[in-house]
Amino acid sequence: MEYKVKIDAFEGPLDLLLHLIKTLEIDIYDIPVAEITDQYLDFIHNMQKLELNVASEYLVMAATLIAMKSRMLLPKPEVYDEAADEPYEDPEETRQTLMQQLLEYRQYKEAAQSLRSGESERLLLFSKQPEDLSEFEREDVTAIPKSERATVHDMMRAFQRMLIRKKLETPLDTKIDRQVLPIGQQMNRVLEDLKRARHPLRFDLLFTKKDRAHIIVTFLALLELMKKDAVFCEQDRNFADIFVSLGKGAALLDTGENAFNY
Amino acid sequence: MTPEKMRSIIEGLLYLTGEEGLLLDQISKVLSDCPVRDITDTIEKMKADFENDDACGLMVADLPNGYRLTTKPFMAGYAEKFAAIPKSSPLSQASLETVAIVAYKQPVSRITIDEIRGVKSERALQTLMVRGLIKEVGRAEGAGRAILYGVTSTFLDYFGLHSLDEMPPLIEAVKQPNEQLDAYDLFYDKYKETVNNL
Amino acid sequence: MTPEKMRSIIEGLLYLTGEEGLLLDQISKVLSDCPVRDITDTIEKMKADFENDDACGLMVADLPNGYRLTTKPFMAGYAEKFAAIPKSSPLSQASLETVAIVAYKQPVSRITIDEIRGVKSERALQTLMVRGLIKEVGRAEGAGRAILYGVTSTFLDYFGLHSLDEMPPLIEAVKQPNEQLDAYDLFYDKYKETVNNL
Repeated sequence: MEYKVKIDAFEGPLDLLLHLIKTLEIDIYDIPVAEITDQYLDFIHNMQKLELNVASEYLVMAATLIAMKSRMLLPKPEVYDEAADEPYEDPEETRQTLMQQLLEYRQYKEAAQSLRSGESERLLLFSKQPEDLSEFEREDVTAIPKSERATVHDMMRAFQRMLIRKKLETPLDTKIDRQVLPIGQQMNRVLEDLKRARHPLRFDLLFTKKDRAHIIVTFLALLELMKKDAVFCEQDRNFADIFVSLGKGAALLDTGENAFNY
Repeated sequence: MTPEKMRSIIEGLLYLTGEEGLLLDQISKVLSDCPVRDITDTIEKMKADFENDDACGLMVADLPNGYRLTTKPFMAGYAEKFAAIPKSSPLSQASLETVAIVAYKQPVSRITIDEIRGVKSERALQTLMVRGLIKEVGRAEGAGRAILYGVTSTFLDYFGLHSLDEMPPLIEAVKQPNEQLDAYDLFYDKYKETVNNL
Repeated sequence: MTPEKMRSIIEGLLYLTGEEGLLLDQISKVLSDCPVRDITDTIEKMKADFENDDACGLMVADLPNGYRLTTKPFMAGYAEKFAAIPKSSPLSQASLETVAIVAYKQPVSRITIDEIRGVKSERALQTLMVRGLIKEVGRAEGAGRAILYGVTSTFLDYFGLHSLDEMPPLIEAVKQPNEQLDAYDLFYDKYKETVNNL
């Protein structure tokens, strides 16, 4: 199986399992524990090799799968020892539970998909602000039942929307702002820094400014360079410093002024 | 009142209320001497006329129990620069899954959502609260008195739904146990009840 | 571009900008490949069509160097009737914005509020006064001796607050919600997209 998809493309271990079930054309009502466990672990190992941070939820699921797989290889005990530290867990039950969990998750995932299409359609429709007709309104606010009153939350929301609206009132300026730091330019800068240094640079040294846009763009630039094999990252062990080096692809990369038109 | 006059008044009201939208109920209060049936007929006619007229940039969109005047979808590119109402970026996948679970299972606690998704959903819940798509609807019994969440009417509007009934039914009720089916029915009843209270 | 398409875009933009109106200049920026002459012709045609169509409740009014979509004069009475309907969400967006600003910045003058909101707030202030949510708390020093507004105890009661201290701190209120979370989500989605393409 190819690892075109990375762990961050998944919403969690259940999502990853559903993906495996789909690509391996497994019957979700009859999951082959050994096979799915192997594939799952394989996936996680590869992610770790790629030095992508694998969240703890994925590891917990890995442990559950391994436990289930190994119990299935063992004969069922004839007498259950209720007093044992770890009471016997019937692997078949675990398998059923997992199946139900996957089925339940899958139906919400499908529901989410249909919401997504509703959202996309709705996001294309625009309206004006309502006219202020309040001078015609006559009401005693305190007579309004509590359930029908605006809340502090409503007020904060109105306030937020106002701030965003004001920002949007100068849309052309905002657009120019956004272009100040194109990813392509930042990719060039990272490459130049590395070439000038002639040795690997510590990951955090590449982030020269502390503002959010700069950090995000630099990070995306690094990802892009990794994808193009122009740089690679190394880390000796967990939590150690990450070092970025020039890769094979660096020489082939066109670093002309407009090379990266993002 | 002539049908033309009725139509012109409705159009005017739709214009005035803009983003907020106009409830059928409000229209019939303003047009107190017109049968509701005539009002809805007029609006349906208006909808069709707007849609079929290429020289018209507006359309009438449905709301739960009401209507809203919006620009046509093709206008989106032009509209973004001028709309006074900020358009938010689409929800992340995490938020989307979370709000789907809230919509079907409300009232529901964070822990239940975490269990279904197999990952923590705190951040997604926070985003959904801020966007006004979900709200606290109560507290669970028992020790933690966990917060229970439900969807808001903004939720319906955001996803272009008229009511929760329009959400696709969750059919994949797990094979076998009867128990589960009962639970499903029970949940469905509860959900209907919540829907009606929206 | 067909004349129909041009007209539909102009109509859409006029709708979105509402009472504020739209400068001819802005229109020709959007329709950069259309001669200004065609644009003004289209609008003049639109004006005449709206006026002659009894089923249309809107009209195009002239502004200095621009246009504005507004309801026809006969609509005033119906607008009034509409506004008089008691609403379940009683405070408009405008009023909520204004009362939030008063609560945070009191004592505050109308001019300061106008500046913060970017639009006139006179009517909203009037509404809030009538409803007893704000009151005059003094006069500014200097020439105009502008009226200064503050919130009342009715305000606290209405929003279920014991004291103003319970309002979320302004800095958080400004920074926190939508923007930051959305920026995060947006970044995350972009990142995911990049990762998926790896």
